[in-house]
Amino acid sequence: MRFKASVVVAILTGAIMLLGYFLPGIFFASVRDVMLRSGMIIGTVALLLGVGNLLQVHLRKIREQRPGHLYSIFMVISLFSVFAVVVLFGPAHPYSVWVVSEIQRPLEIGLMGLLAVVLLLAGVRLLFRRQALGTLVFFLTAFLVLLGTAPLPFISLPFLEGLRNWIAQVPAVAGARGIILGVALGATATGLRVLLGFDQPYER
Amino acid sequence: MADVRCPMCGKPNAEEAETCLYCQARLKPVGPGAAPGGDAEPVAAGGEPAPDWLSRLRDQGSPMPGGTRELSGEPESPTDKEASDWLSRIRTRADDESPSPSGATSPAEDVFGRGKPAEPSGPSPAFAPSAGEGVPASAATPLAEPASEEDEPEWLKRLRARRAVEGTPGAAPAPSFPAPQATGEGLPPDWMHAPHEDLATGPTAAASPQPAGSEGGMPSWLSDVQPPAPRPTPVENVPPAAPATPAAFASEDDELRGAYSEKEIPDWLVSAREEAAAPVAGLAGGPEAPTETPPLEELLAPGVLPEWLTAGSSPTPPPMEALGAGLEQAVLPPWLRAMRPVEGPLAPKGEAGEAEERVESAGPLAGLRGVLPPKVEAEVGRHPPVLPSVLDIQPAHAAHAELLQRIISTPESRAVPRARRRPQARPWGGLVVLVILVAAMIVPGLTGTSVFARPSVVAVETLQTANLINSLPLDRPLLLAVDYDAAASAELEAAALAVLDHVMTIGAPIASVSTRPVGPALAERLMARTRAAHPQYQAGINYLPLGYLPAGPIGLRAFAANPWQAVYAQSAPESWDAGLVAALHASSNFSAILVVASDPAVLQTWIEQVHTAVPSVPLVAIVSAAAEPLARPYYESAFPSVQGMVVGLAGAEAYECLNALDPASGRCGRPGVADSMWDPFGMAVLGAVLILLVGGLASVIRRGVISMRRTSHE
Amino acid sequence: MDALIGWVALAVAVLMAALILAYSLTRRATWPTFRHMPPFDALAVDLGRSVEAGTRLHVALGSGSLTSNDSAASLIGLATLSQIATAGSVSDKPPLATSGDGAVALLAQDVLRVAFRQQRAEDRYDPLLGRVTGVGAQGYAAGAMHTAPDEDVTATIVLGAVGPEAALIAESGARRGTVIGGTLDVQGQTALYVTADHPLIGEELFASGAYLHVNRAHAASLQAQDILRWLVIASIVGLAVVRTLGLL
Amino acid sequence: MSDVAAAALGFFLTVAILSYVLGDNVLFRIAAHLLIGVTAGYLAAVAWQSVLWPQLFGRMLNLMAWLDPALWIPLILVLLMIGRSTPRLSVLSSVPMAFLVGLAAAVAVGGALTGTLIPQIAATAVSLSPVRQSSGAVFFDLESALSNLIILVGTVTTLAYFHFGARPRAGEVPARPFWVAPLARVGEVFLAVAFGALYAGALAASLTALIDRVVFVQQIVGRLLP
Repeated sequence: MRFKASVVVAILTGAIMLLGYFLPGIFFASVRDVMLRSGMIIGTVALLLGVGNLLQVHLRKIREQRPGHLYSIFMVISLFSVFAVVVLFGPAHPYSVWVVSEIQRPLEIGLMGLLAVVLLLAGVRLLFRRQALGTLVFFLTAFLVLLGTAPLPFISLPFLEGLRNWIAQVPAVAGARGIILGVALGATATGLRVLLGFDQPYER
Repeated sequence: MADVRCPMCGKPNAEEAETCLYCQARLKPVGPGAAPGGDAEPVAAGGEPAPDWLSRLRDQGSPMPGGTRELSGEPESPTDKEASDWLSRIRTRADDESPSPSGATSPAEDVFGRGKPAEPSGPSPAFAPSAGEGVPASAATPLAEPASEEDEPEWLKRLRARRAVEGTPGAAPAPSFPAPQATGEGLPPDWMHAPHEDLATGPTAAASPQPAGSEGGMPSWLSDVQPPAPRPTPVENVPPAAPATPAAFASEDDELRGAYSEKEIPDWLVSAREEAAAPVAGLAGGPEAPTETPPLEELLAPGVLPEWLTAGSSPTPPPMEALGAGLEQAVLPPWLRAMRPVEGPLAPKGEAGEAEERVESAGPLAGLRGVLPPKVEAEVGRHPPVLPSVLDIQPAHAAHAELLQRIISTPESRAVPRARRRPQARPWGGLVVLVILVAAMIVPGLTGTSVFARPSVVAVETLQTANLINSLPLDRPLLLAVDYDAAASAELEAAALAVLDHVMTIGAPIASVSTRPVGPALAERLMARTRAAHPQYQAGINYLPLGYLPAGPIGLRAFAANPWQAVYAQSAPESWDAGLVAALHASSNFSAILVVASDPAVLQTWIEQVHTAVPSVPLVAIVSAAAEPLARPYYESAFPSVQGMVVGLAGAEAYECLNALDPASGRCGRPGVADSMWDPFGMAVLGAVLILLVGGLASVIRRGVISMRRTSHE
Repeated sequence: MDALIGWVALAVAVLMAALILAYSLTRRATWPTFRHMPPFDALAVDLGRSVEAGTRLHVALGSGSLTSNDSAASLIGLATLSQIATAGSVSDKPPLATSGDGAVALLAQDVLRVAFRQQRAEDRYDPLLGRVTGVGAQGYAAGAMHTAPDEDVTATIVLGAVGPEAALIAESGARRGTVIGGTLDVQGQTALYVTADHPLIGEELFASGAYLHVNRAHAASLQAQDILRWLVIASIVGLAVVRTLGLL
Repeated sequence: MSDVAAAALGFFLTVAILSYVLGDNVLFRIAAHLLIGVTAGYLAAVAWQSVLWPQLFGRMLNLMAWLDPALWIPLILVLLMIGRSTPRLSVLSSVPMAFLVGLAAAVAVGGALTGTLIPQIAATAVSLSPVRQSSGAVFFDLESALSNLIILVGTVTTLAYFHFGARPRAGEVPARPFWVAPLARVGEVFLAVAFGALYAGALAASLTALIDRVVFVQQIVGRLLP
């Protein structure tokens, strides 16, 4: 029977952390503190490795001159230049803030704006695709909530706002609660499966 | 207690254990010998579909003519407990309730929508066809394969192929069958060999190259077949024990599946595959089966393959005819597949190397993996009695094989159904939507009028926020958590600026932190935008930028314990106010926590990790409209975790109004960012509602038209 | 109050762990029956297509990190990936897993490697089958949007920690084939509800392991979830009755 | 000057990103790759500046810090992680990932139980006979009683909707048990309402983003045009 160090590490780490949630005590607290700080650091290193992986993908694309490698060149250059600026000056320096404000923010917000178009189109398509009770209720709710959110020209309809608030505060909350309770159950089961050693995504 | 080692993971298990405690792999083969109770329902490892049909078969005690139950019997009836097999369900929805051994016909539904005509239900086809038919001969083989096997891994196909071979000779003795019984007793070697033997004998009887080829992929097949290496054939295996066949087969099958089901080979795949195989076999031509599936035929270049196949078969001795198309079908695709050009290193090569590795590997693989094709392939070459006859045919085969290989290796000739591709979505929809929205948004700017009423009621949560900030102590810092991405900054900056304006008017010191890497920059951006109105807020004096806090909840938990250590772990910049810095050594020193978040999960994390640690510090949430339904439960509760909220642009607009309320007139005096977006927002939402309305009407009309047409048609 | 919550939570965790253990170790038990869920049928079809037509499946594991609150979504995505990879490793173009987090991408590589090894196709394994397309939610989405057109993807499977930007990935995937999607994030679910062909809503995401037969523990945990679900319902109703009667 | 450059840049980027509505195109690809590069570069820099240097490498210079296990434990794990490509270390290279997965599992379980499950149960199970005090007298609060009831019913039925267990039925797909089915029907309606509200919220949020961009472009165009 092969004894896997990684499984032991995963189970021990998880168990100590988990017990720390519930059983306060000096021992758990100090061990957990070390674990938390180690976790922060390792998570950050993993993050950097992720950036490394991203670079690897694009560098390979460039090296092999695959279609679209010009974009990859673009991406690599922007990555290194932003990295240099932020490392040299610090994340809150005006230069870094400029990069965020004038490049990243327009791009991200643009993408978000694109999301509005995508969501609207998908909503209309959904009406064509699935015509069931659920879809009908879905759209009715969306309509009412949107109308209630939107200010209407010239007039103010407190009734609509009230209805919108009621929907957002009562039935929608009920549905959302059902979802998040179920999700919590599922998350618990998933976590416990790892802690019991049934799932070993770290196995190589 | 005597331990039985799991063939899969090598861990010891109780002797009486049916499945491995650790990996759920089956420890004891299923079969007549295996199940002591005789009809005790065999449990396949890893939730392998317990062969209900098997027990039923046993009950009926009918050795089928063809015998290969497993192929066809596999598709579990929906009644089956194991029907959970998701793949099979699709396939067998219309399938037989009970795979009757007698080969009752039932419509087998093609999983992938390429419907197949009703055919002999699972059980019989696999066997019967093979028995009844001449070698492949039909173009149908390769054609049928893709349809049914779309998702099969190669190994499985090979496995199946082998089974088909075994099953082939209804007439031919089923050589493998005795073996399983041995297996039943838990003698892995025997049953392991069995398949190979069959394989070897299969070809002999049939004198058809296919089986061999199927095992190994083309190249190896050729080479293996040619040299008739001396192969010790265990005698016991040769004697055909025809009656035993079904059960034996089944047991072996289960064995295999049991072995692989856990992790290695998803049982769903296995069973799915087998099901897929069944119809094919039936198709291919059980005696009473319809022979062909036309649609499939079109898929493969009809001219080439059949010819080759027939040619190849012609030199073979008569028994080959008996082999039947069932064999063919099951067999062919795998090596076809193997020969296909792949992106990586060629499959055959890899497999050969792999096979050796397999055989050598000990422990977990000792038992079951050896059964897998690679080993089979290796043994095929060592089977003396079988091969000579094959050898004769060889030249012709070789030529054809070469031709076929060439054909196949050109991608164009790959007669594989392409996946359904949606036509590139016409961009007009998106463009129209965007144009409508943009037009709506710029109208207020162009006309310069503001026609939209400001929120008529200020929500309770917004008022509570304002009250809470009004009563903030000024000696302790307020914690501003800038926990949104740049993407959400349009909406949240408006709200955050409104609230910050209030905080700064009061004069409370602020510390900012973020669990988003971009947070520090966004915090700086916020401060820069308020600086004109509140120049006294300078870093280190009454504004402490704490920066980035990594690792989400873990970081926050550390932050709750000691904010300063979690963020800095070093001495503070000298210019910073020592008193304020000292206050950062305990999170209970914050006067309030102001979380600005677009993602409700982030808010939840703050509540779970920080607020529960310092429940005395009030927490105010500034959230996106999208997050409201999920954030609200934290506010609307008997013991609210959130003491105030500002939601979306509407909340921002209301808060701006509160900030600059002229007590005399009761009107907002100093409009801010949110106000400038208010009219476009109103127009945009109306535009969106309009689009949805039109879309909804169109869908209803379309539906009406369709139903009208339908009625008129009828 | 907090201590009480802690103890109750611990009790729930222990109960659930015991249930999962008990069910997974039940040797003679058959694989339980679960209700029919079309997305998983669709997944089977897509897998078949990928293997047969030599096209790619794109498994989008999302941008959430292992240390985020969505870690469960990443874990379930990885478990599902192992099964998809096992089946798809024989495809001309094996499944591609994208992530926005380095740790998840590394784990995806490990999962793919193990799957390939078990299919004896290790020589076809390429570490970049598990890749980072961009970091952060938007960066990831921007990269993942290009995966479908660039890699000959016929089916996009969103399984992991993604927010509303999942709609963008789904939209781009839908231009090339089918989209199946589920996530833990409720906003992400909403986005997928309207954009995906086969959305997995709510906790259905967590069922993927059981429906794809990853291992018995997945079926067991789904059964445990069901049992706990009714315990939760019972406690909600019971507590409400007690409070209504003014006993608490 | 820089203002003009920034405005031009912002204009270009906005148009490039939104051009996706016309389909995948060069402009969009440039913008998207720029976004990927900028976010990754920024994140890598922040990771180094805010975490790795101050918490790990910077501290290594201080000998006393080595007494702290929070320095050398992560260091060892980080080295193992970086050395994962070395075959010899392959047994150990999964240890840091196992550590992270263990942490993740604990976070998932702990967060779900203490942060969601128990508090949400407590929040849902409220009295169905709430009272409100008004001018000294105590009244039965019908409105919140109804709300509480709806929330209770909605939560319970939505939870029931997800019930996975099923009875195998001959010739049909497995469906929910008969006693769950009606609950699930009701739950479906609540689910649809929740998704509808969330959809509207997501739409409102993304529309706000679009407005930000449109107003920005409008301003630039307005500046250019007299």
